[in-house]
This record gives sequence, C-alpha cells and structure tokens, in this order.
Amino acid sequence: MTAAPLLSAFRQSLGEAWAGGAGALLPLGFLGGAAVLVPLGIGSDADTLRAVGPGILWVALALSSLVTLERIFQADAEDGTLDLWLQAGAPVSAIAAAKTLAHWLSAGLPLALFSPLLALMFQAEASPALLVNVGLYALGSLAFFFWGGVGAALSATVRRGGLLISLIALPLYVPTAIFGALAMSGGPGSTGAPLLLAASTLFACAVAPYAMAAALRLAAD
Amino acid sequence: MTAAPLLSAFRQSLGEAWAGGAGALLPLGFLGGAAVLVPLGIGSDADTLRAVGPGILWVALALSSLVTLERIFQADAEDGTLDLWLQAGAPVSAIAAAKTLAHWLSAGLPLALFSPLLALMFQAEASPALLVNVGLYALGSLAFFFWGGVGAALSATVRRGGLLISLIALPLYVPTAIFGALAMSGGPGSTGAPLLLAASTLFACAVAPYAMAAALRLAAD
Amino acid sequence: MPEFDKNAAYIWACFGLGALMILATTLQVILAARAARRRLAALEPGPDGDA
Amino acid sequence: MSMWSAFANPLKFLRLSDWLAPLFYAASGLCIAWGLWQGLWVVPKDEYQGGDIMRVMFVHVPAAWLAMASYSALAVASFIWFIWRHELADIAAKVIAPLGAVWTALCLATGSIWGKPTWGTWWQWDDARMMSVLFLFFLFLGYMALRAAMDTRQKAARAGAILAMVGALNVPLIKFSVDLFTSLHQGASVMAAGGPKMAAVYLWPLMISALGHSLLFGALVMTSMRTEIRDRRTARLRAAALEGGGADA
Amino acid sequence: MNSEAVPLLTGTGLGMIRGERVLFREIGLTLRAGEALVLRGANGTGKTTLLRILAGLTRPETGRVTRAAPCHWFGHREGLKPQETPRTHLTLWARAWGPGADIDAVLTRMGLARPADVAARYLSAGQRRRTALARLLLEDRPVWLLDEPYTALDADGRALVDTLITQHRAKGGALIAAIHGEAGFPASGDLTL
Amino acid sequence: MNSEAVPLLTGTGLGMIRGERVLFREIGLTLRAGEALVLRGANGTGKTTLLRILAGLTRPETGRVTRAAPCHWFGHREGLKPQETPRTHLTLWARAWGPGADIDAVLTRMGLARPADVAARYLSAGQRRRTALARLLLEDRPVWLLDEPYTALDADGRALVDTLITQHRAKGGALIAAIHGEAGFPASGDLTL
Ligand code: HEM
Ligand SMILES: Nc1ncnc2c1ncn2[C@@H]1O[C@H](COP(=O)(O)OP(=O)(O)OP(=O)(O)O)[C@@H](O)[C@H]1O
Ligand SMILES: Nc1ncnc2c1ncn2[C@@H]1O[C@H](COP(=O)(O)OP(=O)(O)OP(=O)(O)O)[C@@H](O)[C@H]1O
Ligand SMILES: [Mg+2]
Ligand SMILES: [Mg+2]
Repeated sequence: MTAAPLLSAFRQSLGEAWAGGAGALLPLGFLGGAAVLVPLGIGSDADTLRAVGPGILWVALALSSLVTLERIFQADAEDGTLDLWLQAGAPVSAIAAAKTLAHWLSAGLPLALFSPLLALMFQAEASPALLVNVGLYALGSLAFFFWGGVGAALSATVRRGGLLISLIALPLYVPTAIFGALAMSGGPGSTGAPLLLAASTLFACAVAPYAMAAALRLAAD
Repeated sequence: MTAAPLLSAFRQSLGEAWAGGAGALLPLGFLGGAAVLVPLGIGSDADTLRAVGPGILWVALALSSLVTLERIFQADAEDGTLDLWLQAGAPVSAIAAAKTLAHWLSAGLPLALFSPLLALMFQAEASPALLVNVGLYALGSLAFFFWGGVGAALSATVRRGGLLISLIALPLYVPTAIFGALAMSGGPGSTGAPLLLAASTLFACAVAPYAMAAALRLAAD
Repeated sequence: MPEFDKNAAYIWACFGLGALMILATTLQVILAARAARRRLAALEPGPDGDA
Repeated sequence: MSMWSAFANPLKFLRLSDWLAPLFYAASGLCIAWGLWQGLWVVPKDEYQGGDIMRVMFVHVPAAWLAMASYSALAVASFIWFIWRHELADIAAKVIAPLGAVWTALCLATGSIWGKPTWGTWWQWDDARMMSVLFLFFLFLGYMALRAAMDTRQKAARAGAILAMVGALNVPLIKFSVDLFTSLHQGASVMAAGGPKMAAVYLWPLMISALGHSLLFGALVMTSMRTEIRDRRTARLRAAALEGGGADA
Repeated sequence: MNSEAVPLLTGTGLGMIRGERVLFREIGLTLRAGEALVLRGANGTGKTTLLRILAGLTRPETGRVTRAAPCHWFGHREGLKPQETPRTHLTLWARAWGPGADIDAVLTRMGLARPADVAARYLSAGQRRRTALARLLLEDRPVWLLDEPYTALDADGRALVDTLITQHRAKGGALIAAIHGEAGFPASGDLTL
Repeated sequence: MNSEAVPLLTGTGLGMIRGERVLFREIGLTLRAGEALVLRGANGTGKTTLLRILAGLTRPETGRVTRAAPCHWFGHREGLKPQETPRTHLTLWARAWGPGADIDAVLTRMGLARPADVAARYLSAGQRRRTALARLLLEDRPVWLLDEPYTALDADGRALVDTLITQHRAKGGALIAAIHGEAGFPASGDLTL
C-alpha cells in the first residue's frame, strides 16, 4: 500500500547495523584482517599475491556478508520484532528486501568502496581498472547479501544458524563469484561477464525476497 | 574446589555446539565452502594453488573459529546463563576455559582433522607431512579459539559483536598464523617453528582464560 | 577375475567404492526399516506393524 | 478434517509399496549384476580412450545421471508439498535427499578416480562438470542440515521445501556459470542430439546399469518412505500415550 | 455496543497440534465491537498459541480465522532492539503505521517520560513492557490481542492498562487478553482452555 | 527462628548510579535465617539492580555486601538454552552443584512432568519460569534472591511458589523477593525503593 513500513524497516536495520558502536568500520576491520592474514599465510611473493588478490577479495566479501547476515533475522525472531513486521501492513518480501538492502549499504558497499586500497595491498598496479572493480564488487556483494539473506531467514530460529547459513548460501554464491572473477580476469570471455554479473544480481534481487518472505513466515510460526 | 561445575560447563557447551542438528558437520561445510570459493576466484593453476593452499587453510581456520565463537558468550549473557555460571562455585576463568575447549573440540578439531583432504584438494602431494600438519593445525586452532574467546567475551554485551570480535581477535591470531605457516613452509627457520607454535598456543591457554573471566564479569555487571 | 591393463587399481577402486557405497546404503535403509517396524509393533501390535 | 485425511493417506502408499518395493529390488539386482558382468568381463577394452579404464563408465555415468535425477525429484516433491501439502510428498523429499547425496558422492568419487589416470589430476578447480556436481552435493548437504536443524516436522518440511525450490531455480544458473569455464570432460555421447553416438556393445550395458541404479534408487526411496511413515506413526502413538497420563501443566 | 454488529474477528473450528500433542481442538469464537474476551487456562494450555493464530502469526492445524479489522499484537516478547530507546522505538513504528501520533504525549501517558532516552538494553522489565504497550496507542486498530498485559507492571501500570482497555472498548474497539489471576479485569466474557 | 542469629546476608550503605541518575543510596539491610524480605517499588526504581548487587553480579557504586551463605539467583531471564529441555537443564545444574537431587521428583513437583522433554524454545512462558524455579530445589542454599517469582505463573504455580517459600523458611532459609502486587505474599518484612 504505502512505502512507510518499508522505510521504517530500512531505517531500523540501518540503526541496528550501526549500533555496535564502531558500526560500518567493523566489516572493514574484518576484511582488512583477512587481507592481512592471507599474505602472512601465503608469503609475500608479489606475483603470487597479484594473481591471488582479486579472488581473495571476492571470498572475503562473500564470507563477511555471511558474518554480517547471520543475526539479521535471527535477532528479529528472538526479540519479537519479526511478529511486528509480519503485521506491518506491507508485503513481507518487500520488508525483507528493505532490511537486506540496509545491511548491504552499511556492511557490503563500504567493503566494495575500500577494495582498491586492499588491491594495492596485494601488489596490484594502480590503474583506473581498480575503480571499475569497485562497481563490480558492489554489484556482486549485493547478490551475496540477497542470497545470504535467504540462508539467514531459513535458519533464523536455529541455534548456530551462522554455519547453516554458510552451507546454504555458498552454492548460491557461485554464479556471482564466477562471473565476478571472470569480469576482473581480463581473460577470454571477460567482456560479457559484467553483464552476466549484473543479470545474476538482478535475478537474486528478484527471487530472493520471496524466498525470504516464506522463510520468515515459517520462523514466526 | 570440585571439577563438577567445569564438567557441566563443558557438557553444556558441547550440547550447544551440536544442537544445530548436523553439529560438527557444519564448520566443515564452512571450511569446505571457503576452500571451494577460493580456487574459483584465483583459478586452477596447480602451482599457485599449491603455494596458496596451506595459507588459505590457516585463514579458513581462523575465520571459522570467529564464526563459531561469535555467539558463545553473547548468548550466555542474553539468556541469563552467564549469571548462573558466575555463581556456580568454580573459578570463572576455569569455566570459560572449559567452554572454549568444548567449542574447539566440536568445531576446531574436526577442521584440523580434515585438513589433509583439503590440502589434497589444493593439489598438495600426498605425503606423511600432511599428517604432521594435522597436529599443527590442531595446535594453532586451539590458540585461535582461546584468543577468539577473549574477543567474544569482551563483546558479549555489544550488538554485532561478531565483527568487533574479529577486530579484537585478528591481531591476537597473528603470531599463531605466522608460526604455523612457517612450520609448514619447510623453508629456512622452519625447524624451530613447531616449538614456537606450541609455545604461543600454551601462552594463549594460560593467559586467555583470565582475560575471559574479567570480561565476563564486566558483561554481567 | 578379469585382467586389466596398468590402470587396474583405479578400475577396482571405482567398482569397489560403488559396490561398497550402494551395499552400505541399502543395508542402512533396510536396518532402519526393521527398527522402525519393531518400534511401531511394540506400541501397536498389528499385522506386521503396518499402521 | 484435513488433519485426519492427511494421516490416512499414507496407508495407500504402504499397501502399494508393500509389493512394488521387493519387485524393484529384484529387478535392480538383476540389472546391476548383468551390467557388472558385461562391464568387467564381456565388453572389450577401448583402444582409443585409455584402454580398460573406460569400464569405470558403468559406475560413473549411472551415478551421474541419478545425481541429477534425484535433485529433480527432490525439487518436484518439494513443489508438490508446498502447493498441496500432501504429506507423502514431504516424506519423499525428506528421504530422497540423503540417497541423492550418496549417488552424487559416488559420481564425484568415481569421476575423480577416473580423472587421475586420464587427465593426470584428481580434481580440476575450474572444470565446469566437476564444480557443478560438487555444488549439487553441497545443496543436498545444506538441505539435510537445514531439515535436521528444525525441531518440528512441519517446520522441517516448510524450510526444506523453500530451499529445494530456490535451489531448483539456481541449479541452471550454477550450471550455466560454470559452463563458461574450460572443461576437460567429454561432451554428451548418449543423450546427444541426433541419437546416441556410442557403440552398441557399450551402450546396452550402460543403459541396463543405469536402469538398475534407478530401480534400486526407487526401491530405497520406497523403503525409506515406509520407515518414515512408521516413525511418524510411532511418534503420534507415543504422544497419545503421554496424553492419557499426567494431567499436570 | 450492539451485539448484532458485524464481528471484528471470528475463529471457527480452530485446532492445533504441537509436537504430536493436541493442544486444543474445535475452538470457535466471535469478537464484536466493544467486547473484551479473557482467555484463561493453566500454564502451557495454549493461550499464547491461540492468540498467535488469531493474529495470523501461526497457522492453525485445522479451522480458520476471519479478520474483519486490523489488529494489534502484544506478546511475551516486547519487540525492542537493545539499542532502541522508547522514543526511537515509538517514532519508528509511528512512521511505519502512518504518522499523526504525538510521541511525547504517548511517552508521558505510559509513564516513560523519564527513561524515554535510555537504551532498551538498560530498561527495567516494567519499562520494557510499557514501551511495548505504548505501541497500542500509535495507531487505532479495532482489535487488540494481548498476551499477559499485566506482567512486570507496578500498581500504577496495571491501573493504566485497565484504563486503556476501557477507553478502547468505549471507542468501539474489542480485545482478547490471556490473563492469569487478576480477578478485577473488566471483561465481557471468557474462554478457558 | 532466632532473630539474634548470625545474618546470612548484610548490605550496608548500598548506593547505585545508573546513567548519571542516582537509583538509590544508603540502603542497608540484614537478612537472618527464616526471614522473607519483600522489595517493593514502582517500575524502574532499582529492585532488580539491588538484587543483582546482593547476589554479587553487579558492583555497587557505594557500600558493601557481606554474604555469609551461598545464594540462589532467580532473575527476569531464565538461563535456559533454546535447545535444552527441562530435564536436561536440571540434570546439568544438579551435576554442576553436586548431585543428590532426584530430577524426576523435582520435575513432578514443579508440574513439569509433561513438558519435561520439550526444548525450551517451545515451552510456554509459565513452563520456562517453572523450570528456572526448579533450580532452587536442586541444591540447598540458605539465601534465595527472587526477582518477580510469580511472573507468568498460573494459580497453581503461584500457590506452589508460596509453599516453596514457606518450606524454605521453615528449614532455616531466608529470601528476598521483588514483587509487584501480590498482597498475600508470606513476608516477614519489606523494603520500598
Ligand atoms: C569428478 C569428476 C567428474 C564429474 C563430477 C563428472 C560428472 C559427470 C556428469 C554429471 C555426467 C552426466 C553428464 C550428462 O549426461 O549430461 C557425466 C557423464 C560422463 N562422464 Fe563424467 N565426471 C567426472 C569425471 C569424468 C572422467 C575423468 C571421465 C573420463 C575421462 C568421465 C567420463 C564421462 C562419460 C563418458 C560420461 C557419459 C557422457 C555421455 O555419454 O552423456 N567423467 N560425468
Ligand atoms: N515442539 C513441541 N513439542 C512438544 N510440545 C510443544 C512443542 N511446541 C509447543 N509445545 C507445547 O505447546 C504448549 C504451548 O503453549 P502456549 O505457549 O500457547 O501456552 P500458554 O497457555 O500461553 O502458557 P503460559 O500460561 O505458560 O504462557 C506448551 O505446553 C508446550 O510445551
Ligand atoms: N545506562 C543507563 N542510563 C540511564 N538509566 C539507566 C541506565 N541503566 C539503567 N538505567 C535505569 O536504571 C533502572 C534500572 O532499574 P531496575 O531494572 O533495577 O528496576 P526494577 O525496580 O527492577 O523495575 P521493574 O519493576 O520494572 O522490574 C531503570 O529505571 C533504568 O531506566
Ligand atoms: Mg503464554
Ligand atoms: Mg526488575
């Protein structure tokens, strides 16, 4: 009917995401930490690092979307907020989408924005391509968040949902991870890849909200 | 005084860790998923993979210990269990250690045990060294869990503690990650590395419980 | 037993693994069925425990 | 009323499967045994494609087909349950998942054993076939883990159905995306457009083996469904017994 | 109130199974404008479950619910995020449901003027319940479904709930409340599970 | 009971500040064997906070607490893990505190025989409170600190709490309870915040 409940859901989720104190800095810390640990593990050979860099960033994005999402819907189910949203007078799928979007804005997008810095840490050459990659990371992480949202909603009433989410969401992440890596590789087949990435993200945005809605109704039941 | 409360804490945490249903299979799913996504991102060149493999495994262990630990103490603080443990008549540090140990047993050790399989997936050659590595991974992940426990206890009353934990725990992980990677590299300086790894794990086991205890008292206040 | 070329080990591994997995699964399914039948019969004695 | 009709329905299935399942077991035993005999003893080795190793095909290919067929069956059963709430469909979905996972694992294992002598590697990370089967395996595992994590039957059914349907939408996408990778794997030669390209000596044993695996799969699904129906009945009786005693809160 | 009025909420043949156990069966009820139905029953007999079914949050095993008017749900869990204050919480929901509510007036009315800006994580049990109750005043919804509305409230708070209920009924609203004890509840009928 | 007995619990000069606001100051209390002290006060006056201070869970801003005997804490939150059943929960704590308790007897006593094996996530509100109350019976501890022990209980449950309290006092135990209303509480004294 009206967009007011959606705006409220969006606003509440933003507040929740920032409420930990340091807010959006935290996922960045997570990604930064991963970026520091990886070279520690694999050594500092510049060529290897450069080859590995973009892939590691995709993986870090995927994993930190999982970490971020783990509690989205579980917390709502536990504190009774979910009951309120189910009666808010707006389609549940739209509310779920609004919440997911808010979490992507506060935890996914910042990661994408900082990706050039991290790429430089992985010995990438400074070039305009790094800025194009920001867009690719942003698109891809949006899909990660939507699929992760499905996993989160499905495991909302389950203890240790985080690990269940990863099992559910990882196969769903695959197309995005592949198209994303392909688009950045500059190799054969990489020209169409950004479009394919956009298409698979669109598909996620179109399908995931309905799955989330069904899963949320289940969680409240 | 008596070991009964410690055993109970241990038992409760085991139950909690397994309660998700599939139990110990889930962290394995997480590690497996990470192991699958990484090569997707970086391609399948056998040499690169072999170089990257052990490092990635360390990172995956570190990250999955974070994911596992995020909720340990936060859940206790939220549902009132923490209040009970603080009055259980045993040193809080010992109880915290018992709980951490239980989580390591159900989520850390299985990962270490499966590490040879994952190493093979990363094109490592089958050799007895892989079995030695199981021990190194087990030792290292124990340290990860103890330091992660400190982070988890510190952020027990904070929303989105998971990400705060990573910020707190990742720096603490660094020595373990370095010594671990060194011990497996077979390069110069690697002979003493297992000992250093063991020493740093011992240090974690000795110091972390007191830090956890102090943080837990704070969380209940 | 048939004689194979240099890859005999791989062939036997595949067939062995296939036989093992299929037999183990079948056995598990049948044992579970028996146990279920017994549990039900204990509560509701009827013709072979059929509900 | 729907509560009671749902309870009654599985009876028909019990009666049907009572004679159908043994038939399937017997037929599958014959087919698989014949396929094995042909594959190991009778079929000549292929001089062009690596020699004797191609005999693995008689395990690998049926397993691969069943892996894909069982996920389709899981998705269809989930869909039926989601739309019509037919309890049998949920029971079927529940028991198909672990069995499908077994055959998917068999496909992965035999494929990768076959790969070592043929391609020189157990596993190739950017091989389209291998990766898409691996993700199929993960989907099965995720489905089982999700069901196991829900502690009531009704919730397990709903959650499982949602995941299976999302997965069904995604499997083509996964396959499509990994197909952009290079693949060592050969193209279709049985189910190929324009009819099978395989010599009849190989084709027939392969088809019979595949039939045998399918019949066994069907029989196992039926037996497991009977187990599940009985278990649910047992749970209801136990609850009813409790209902009789103890009038406390 | 005219008892021939169109029912605001009707449940027919409601039955529920939880974990193989029949909680209740064949429950029928009709709620008309101005009525206040009390749900009674020992612990664990299914009051909360029935209320959730009426609210549309849980699917009944059998039977059906017809809702002719929007309803407010007030359950055991307050729906507060730890970092929300009573003020931000009420502002958020007022915006979601359409504006027009005077937040300051509502806060004062519910006795929340003092802790209005304290994060929910630090609120006392009673203050949390009052915040959740305050949502009832944000938007006029004819049907209220209240699960143990008196829990954790002091004498003032209980009197306040009674007043809210009386005013709601006078305006043509109706409600169902699950209640233990509290003989003084101004009810028009009751249902025991 | 001899009122000259050694005090089981003493608090002197207790004061607490929460968020720049003085909750209470200079509170002194002494609890002797057999006594039952009722803590009263409006919502948010600091009853829970005072009880937590007495239990040693929270550090007071001023003053000190002397505990001469171990105490049981029963708070707003029940301390149940979602996957625990009443039986596993009580077994676990009986083991932690030293065995000897007959779990089945305790479950029956608390009216939990039927939901004894239902996971806490599915228990009704009253069943959760009963499970938490049952912990009091697992180990004899002379001092009970009860925060709103009647919440969510039905008439039977409230009578049960009264009986538990009476028996506890008869055995030489003492307790402090924060309570709203409930005029009938068998108290030996009260303190209003
Ligand atoms: C882990 C590795 C492997 C996996 C996951 C795998 C998977 C599959 C799948 C899913 C199919 C069915 C395809 C379809 O019908 O569309 C298949 C068929 C087949 N595979 Fe594999 N495979 C693997 C390794 C191999 C290897 C190493 C060989 C031999 C060099 C091989 C030979 C075949 C053959 C001959 C078919 C039948 C194709 C046809 O005629 O349609 N596979 N495999
Ligand atoms: N999965 C399950 N298995 C067995 N029993 C269950 C399950 N889920 C719920 N129950 C039972 O269903 C009942 C739910 O009751 P509900 O919460 O509606 O009670 P209530 O009348 O609100 O009680 P209270 O007065 O304590 O709040 C409880 O008795 C609970 O034990
Ligand atoms: N950080 C803070 N800032 C401001 N006020 C705070 C803060 N932390 C706690 N408070 C106030 O301290 C009080 C805590 O009270 P407490 O929970 O002890 O009340 P209570 O007497 O148990 O109330 P109830 O009857 O509602 O349970 C509340 O009024 C709360 O608003
Ligand atoms: Mg209730
Ligand atoms: Mg209080």
